[in-house]
Amino acid sequence: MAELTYRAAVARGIAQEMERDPSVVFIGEDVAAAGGVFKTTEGLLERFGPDRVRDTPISEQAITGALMGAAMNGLRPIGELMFSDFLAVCWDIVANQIAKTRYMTGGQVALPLVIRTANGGGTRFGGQHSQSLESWAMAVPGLKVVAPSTPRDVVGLLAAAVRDPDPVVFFEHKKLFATKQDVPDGEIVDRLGIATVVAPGSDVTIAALAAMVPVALEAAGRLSESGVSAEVIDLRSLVPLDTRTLLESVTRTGRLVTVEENPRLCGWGAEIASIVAEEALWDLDGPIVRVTTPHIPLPAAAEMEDLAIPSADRVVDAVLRIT
Amino acid sequence: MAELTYRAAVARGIAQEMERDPSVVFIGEDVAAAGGVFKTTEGLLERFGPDRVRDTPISEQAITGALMGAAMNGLRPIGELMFSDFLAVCWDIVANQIAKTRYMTGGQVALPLVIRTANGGGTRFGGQHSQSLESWAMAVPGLKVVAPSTPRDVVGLLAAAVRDPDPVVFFEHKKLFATKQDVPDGEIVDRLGIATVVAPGSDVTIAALAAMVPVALEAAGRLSESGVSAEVIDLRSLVPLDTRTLLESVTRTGRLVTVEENPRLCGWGAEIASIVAEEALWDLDGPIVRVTTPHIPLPAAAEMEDLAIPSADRVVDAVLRIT
Amino acid sequence: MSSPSASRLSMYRDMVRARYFEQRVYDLFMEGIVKGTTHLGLGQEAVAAGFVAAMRSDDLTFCTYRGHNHTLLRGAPMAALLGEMAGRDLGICGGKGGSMHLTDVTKGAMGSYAIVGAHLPIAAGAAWAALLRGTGQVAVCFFGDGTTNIGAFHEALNLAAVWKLPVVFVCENNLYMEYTPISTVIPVEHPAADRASAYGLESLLVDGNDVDAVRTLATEVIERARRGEGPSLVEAKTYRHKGHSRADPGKYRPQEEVDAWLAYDPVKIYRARLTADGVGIDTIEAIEREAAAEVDGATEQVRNAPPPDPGTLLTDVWADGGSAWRN
Amino acid sequence: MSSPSASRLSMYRDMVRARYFEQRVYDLFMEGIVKGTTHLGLGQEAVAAGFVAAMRSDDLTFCTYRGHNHTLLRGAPMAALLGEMAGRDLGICGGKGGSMHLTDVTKGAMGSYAIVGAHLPIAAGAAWAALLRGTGQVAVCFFGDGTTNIGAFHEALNLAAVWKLPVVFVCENNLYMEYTPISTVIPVEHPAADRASAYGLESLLVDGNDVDAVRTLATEVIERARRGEGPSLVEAKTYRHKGHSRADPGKYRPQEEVDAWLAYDPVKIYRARLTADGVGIDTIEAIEREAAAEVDGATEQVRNAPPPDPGTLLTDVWADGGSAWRN
Ligand SMILES: Cc1ncc(C[n+]2csc(CCOP(=O)(O)OP(=O)(O)O)c2C)c(N)n1
Ligand SMILES: Cc1ncc(C[n+]2csc(CCOP(=O)(O)OP(=O)(O)O)c2C)c(N)n1
Ligand SMILES: [Mg+2]
Ligand SMILES: [Mg+2]
Repeated sequence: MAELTYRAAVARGIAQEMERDPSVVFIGEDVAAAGGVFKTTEGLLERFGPDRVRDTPISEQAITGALMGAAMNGLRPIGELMFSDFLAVCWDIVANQIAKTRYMTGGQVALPLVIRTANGGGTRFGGQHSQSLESWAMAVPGLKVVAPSTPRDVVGLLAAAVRDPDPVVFFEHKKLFATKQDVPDGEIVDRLGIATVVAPGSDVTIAALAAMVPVALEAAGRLSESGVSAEVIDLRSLVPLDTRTLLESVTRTGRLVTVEENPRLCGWGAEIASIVAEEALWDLDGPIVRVTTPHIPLPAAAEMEDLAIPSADRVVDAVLRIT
Repeated sequence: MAELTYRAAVARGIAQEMERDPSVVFIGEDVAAAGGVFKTTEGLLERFGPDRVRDTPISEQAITGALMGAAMNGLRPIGELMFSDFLAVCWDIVANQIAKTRYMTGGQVALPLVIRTANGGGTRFGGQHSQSLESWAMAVPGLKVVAPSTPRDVVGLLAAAVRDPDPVVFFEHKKLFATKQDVPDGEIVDRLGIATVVAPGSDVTIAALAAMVPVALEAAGRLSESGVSAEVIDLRSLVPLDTRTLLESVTRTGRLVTVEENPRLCGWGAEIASIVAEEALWDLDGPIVRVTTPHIPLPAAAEMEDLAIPSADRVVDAVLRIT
Repeated sequence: MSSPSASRLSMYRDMVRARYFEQRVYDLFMEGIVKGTTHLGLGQEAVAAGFVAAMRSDDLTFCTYRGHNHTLLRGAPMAALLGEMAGRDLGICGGKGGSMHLTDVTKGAMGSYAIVGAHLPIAAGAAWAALLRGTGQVAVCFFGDGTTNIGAFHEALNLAAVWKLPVVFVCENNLYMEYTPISTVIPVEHPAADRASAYGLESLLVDGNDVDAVRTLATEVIERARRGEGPSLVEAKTYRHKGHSRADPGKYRPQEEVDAWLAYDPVKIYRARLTADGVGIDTIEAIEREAAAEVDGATEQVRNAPPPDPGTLLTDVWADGGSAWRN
Repeated sequence: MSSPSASRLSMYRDMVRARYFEQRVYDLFMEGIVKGTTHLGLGQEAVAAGFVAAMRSDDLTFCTYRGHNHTLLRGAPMAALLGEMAGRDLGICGGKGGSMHLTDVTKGAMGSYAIVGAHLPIAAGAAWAALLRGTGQVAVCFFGDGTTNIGAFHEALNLAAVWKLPVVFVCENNLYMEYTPISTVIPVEHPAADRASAYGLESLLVDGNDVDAVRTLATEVIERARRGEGPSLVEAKTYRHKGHSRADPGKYRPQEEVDAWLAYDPVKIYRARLTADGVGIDTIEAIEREAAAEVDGATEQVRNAPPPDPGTLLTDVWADGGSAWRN
């Protein structure tokens, strides 16, 4: 057991899998010699050599295309997109090629690959380097979508993603890189599609993801002071989605609040709300409330960005409105 | 008044606006000399000349980038993406540049441009030429999203899109190109953000878009034979979204079924369901049901594609389940 | 190269099989049996035939929606290809792909891609895996002249060149995008060959209607790639006999141009050359008869085949065989 | 070109203003006043200064996140630029853009773009509008060496060339992407110049640290574009004195390389050249004092400026001033 940052957990997770399986390779911009712009992949080049850990040109279509081709021909590649916003420059390869190929070939082609990417706001980088894009990936059939909130989960879910026989988009949250946690030694491997109840409660279910999990937990803490018992669920992966844990919780608490960092329209919170409104409507004791970033690009100025991204205050308000 | 196909309505709409405003120009692949692969833009080159109607290379990033730059410098350009699936190859320009620039520049830059694109399935083209991607655009703050269901609306909404001072993604449905309607002569201009009640009813609200509107209407017809009075709403635009018409209807009928052609997760139906579950929960007399394509890439074989895309049968079943 | 050989006859057989097959595809499209769309390579057969002849069976091909020929000649069963286009249960992708997505992984036909340019980086990736795994495979990636203007082309060529990947990029320059002449949308004469130097590569042009010439160059660049000397970019000049897709009559092309190219038909000229080189007409006609019979047989199989089982709608999104996104 | 002139002094003034400004930006970043990130063009000032000197005031510039210099030298107010980086209310974009998105449309500074390559097609589009509207404007688009490997570069160059657009693409080759030497990810020596021929363009290389040379070439290519003779692609070789961004110490660069380039500082060499050409030290020092005072003044303004009004969070998504997506 040793304290590990979320940042260092990335390299540990990759190393764990590269050590185990020689077909795991890793590429991206500035990831090898420089150890990544977020220093998440330091030491990997030294440990695994330039054949398996490699710097690429600034060519995200080539990077993701290479992942796909390599996965078709016997490797289990991991690629890094420096910022999740850059999914947009290779969205065809990700959404039209990687996601659809198994189905379109009638199951002939397997694509065991992982696209890791730094996601989310709070770093004052402005609208093109701060987006929370998990819901883009969730909307595309054929992609699995993972977004850990703790260092331990980074290792366990990354291992699960690498071992998964299907393509996984793995969102690492920039705001969490510096967070720390005691993480067990030795191999850690999770299963995808298992949400965690990170705080039990009985009055309301709060569903959150990645950097919104600590926000939800803070809100739950404050709510308990006001006598409201909030259950906080860390979804951990959006595809597969653990609707069982979610529905069990909501039918018990009768209330649901989702906390999404992404802009309002068509986020994962809407999907969850629609599932509950179809499958558990009669169990609801109050409206379903979605706390999201407003439907705006993310501003750069500190005060504005903080105002835009859901805060514990806004979560508390939302819960109090329906309890 | 003359009968007009949805296909011909496109050229009429473009011509109406080019005639009126010399700053309106039009570019795309095979759109000029050949009149478009769907023959939606025939005659425009002859009428407006090669400066204003122009064929491009196969370079969707250059096409959409050119629209943006031209809009920044005094034109009101219209561009065609041959299939909406190709939004993916220029998604950065559309979602990261065009959508965010007004906000990120503090309102300095106006982008009055229209991206027209052939959307949707039912043509046995397979998974990379059949997607319904309105919800991709809806999820991006800064884009307006329009999807007409009739020839008349093609003209009126296209005119509104061209005159709109903000960027609009205009989805033309391939399955509707051959449909016909009597359309008034002379100028037609609509406003964006106004849904239409295309069939009044009192027991359930069915919200639909584009090619799903005739499907919903067919379902409503059949339901009326079983004594169920369904109100069908053609949303016409997703951004701006006419929540007033929608909420008024749902509070009156007490039931909502959405009919989406896109795959299940994070579609516009989820957004609408979440709005209703937050703002009109106590008016509901039944669960909200979303009828969608399953969360799969679209298959090519005729029987499979027909099975995948929502049918009137499936809409009828959904309504009967909650009435 | 001028004396008849088994492999030259085999290339003739390949071209004839491709020719007859696609003529039938066209007829069946007009009849409504083949559905959706088709993009025929009629007139371009020599490129696929020449390259396939130069490949090892474990080499990999990547092609476009206009990839019937390439997939067939790599060895995919004709009935399964036709069945895919017709959306039948015996389709090579179970009816899920359609005419633009023919794939037969068992034959190294690693897919037909319908978004222009996308498969170039994918082919580079497969070559990268071959290099790392030391398999000695070469990836061959076919695409059109119009494809040289899209971003993915540029990124793939650069990556392949800088990583010295065993991949051969083959531009089939048939002078047109869909309906637009390539010369109107590109500022160089040779869309691929004039761009090779941007990636530190040699400019390589070949007569794409001369199957011997194609095979010679193909052998050279494939073996170069196999030896670890990196990628090549080949431009093969050719012409499609039909329109871009479906029932497109191709009216945007000058009649003299069409006539000239129809006269310079790769199948016809190779037949004449083989005959001149001493191959007996019987041998040639036997090949043709066999090909015709194969096409007839495949057609019958497809006509009698059922549509896909409705249950397969929800299979094969994931490796577990299903499509569940929730528990 | 060797005799001192008003415009040469003006270029020196521009370089000094840019230099002092960015040094202050760095200090304020370390102090936590400038937030998020910064990408300094320290050492690259001669490219912006030389090009701006050759432009008409209604010409348009497009630049990257490393675009402080270009935006400043087009005429954007220093305090508004610094205020934007600090996220203050007086920021040129009201705090919404941040350091990577400096824009001043009133000065023809049409934006700083943070996604590599995106602004090349956008610049082409602005040039297309200039051509159609007959305004005589030229668009000048600045970007880095690493950008020559991304798809948008290729598409923009091709479109601009085939449409003969009045746009000049300027590659500032500073030898590195972020931390990776460009030479390790590209198979040609000159990332831009060696690719010009792929678009039918002339190969143009210039010493990007020699502002006179830059201006001479800039004048030539801009006027060529203005005459309707189409686009150019210029490669200006230069070097950044600091790391890629923020507090990056740039340790991935060999010390001798850094030292050599620091010695070949564009500001220093131009100062020496002007002096040698007879410009009095008083004149030069006056320029430097003025620039320092301007920077100090802007700093004071920004230190005293409030954050943006919270109400502006929801403004300017749409032309109506607001952000409503529903009625
Ligand atoms: C990104 C993208 N843009 C446009 C299309 C539509 N499209 C399909 S084929 C084609 C022409 C391709 O021309 P070329 O590369 O010369 O290949 P050819 O069809 O001649 O074999 C176009 C524009 C597409 N499939 N993908
Ligand atoms: C599409 C995309 N990929 C990656 C990045 C991250 N990134 C920002 S700057 C940069 C290096 C750019 O290098 P170059 O073009 O040489 O410009 P320089 O920074 O040297 O001025 C990278 C990789 C990005 N912003 N956009
Ligand atoms: Mg072609
Ligand atoms: Mg650089």
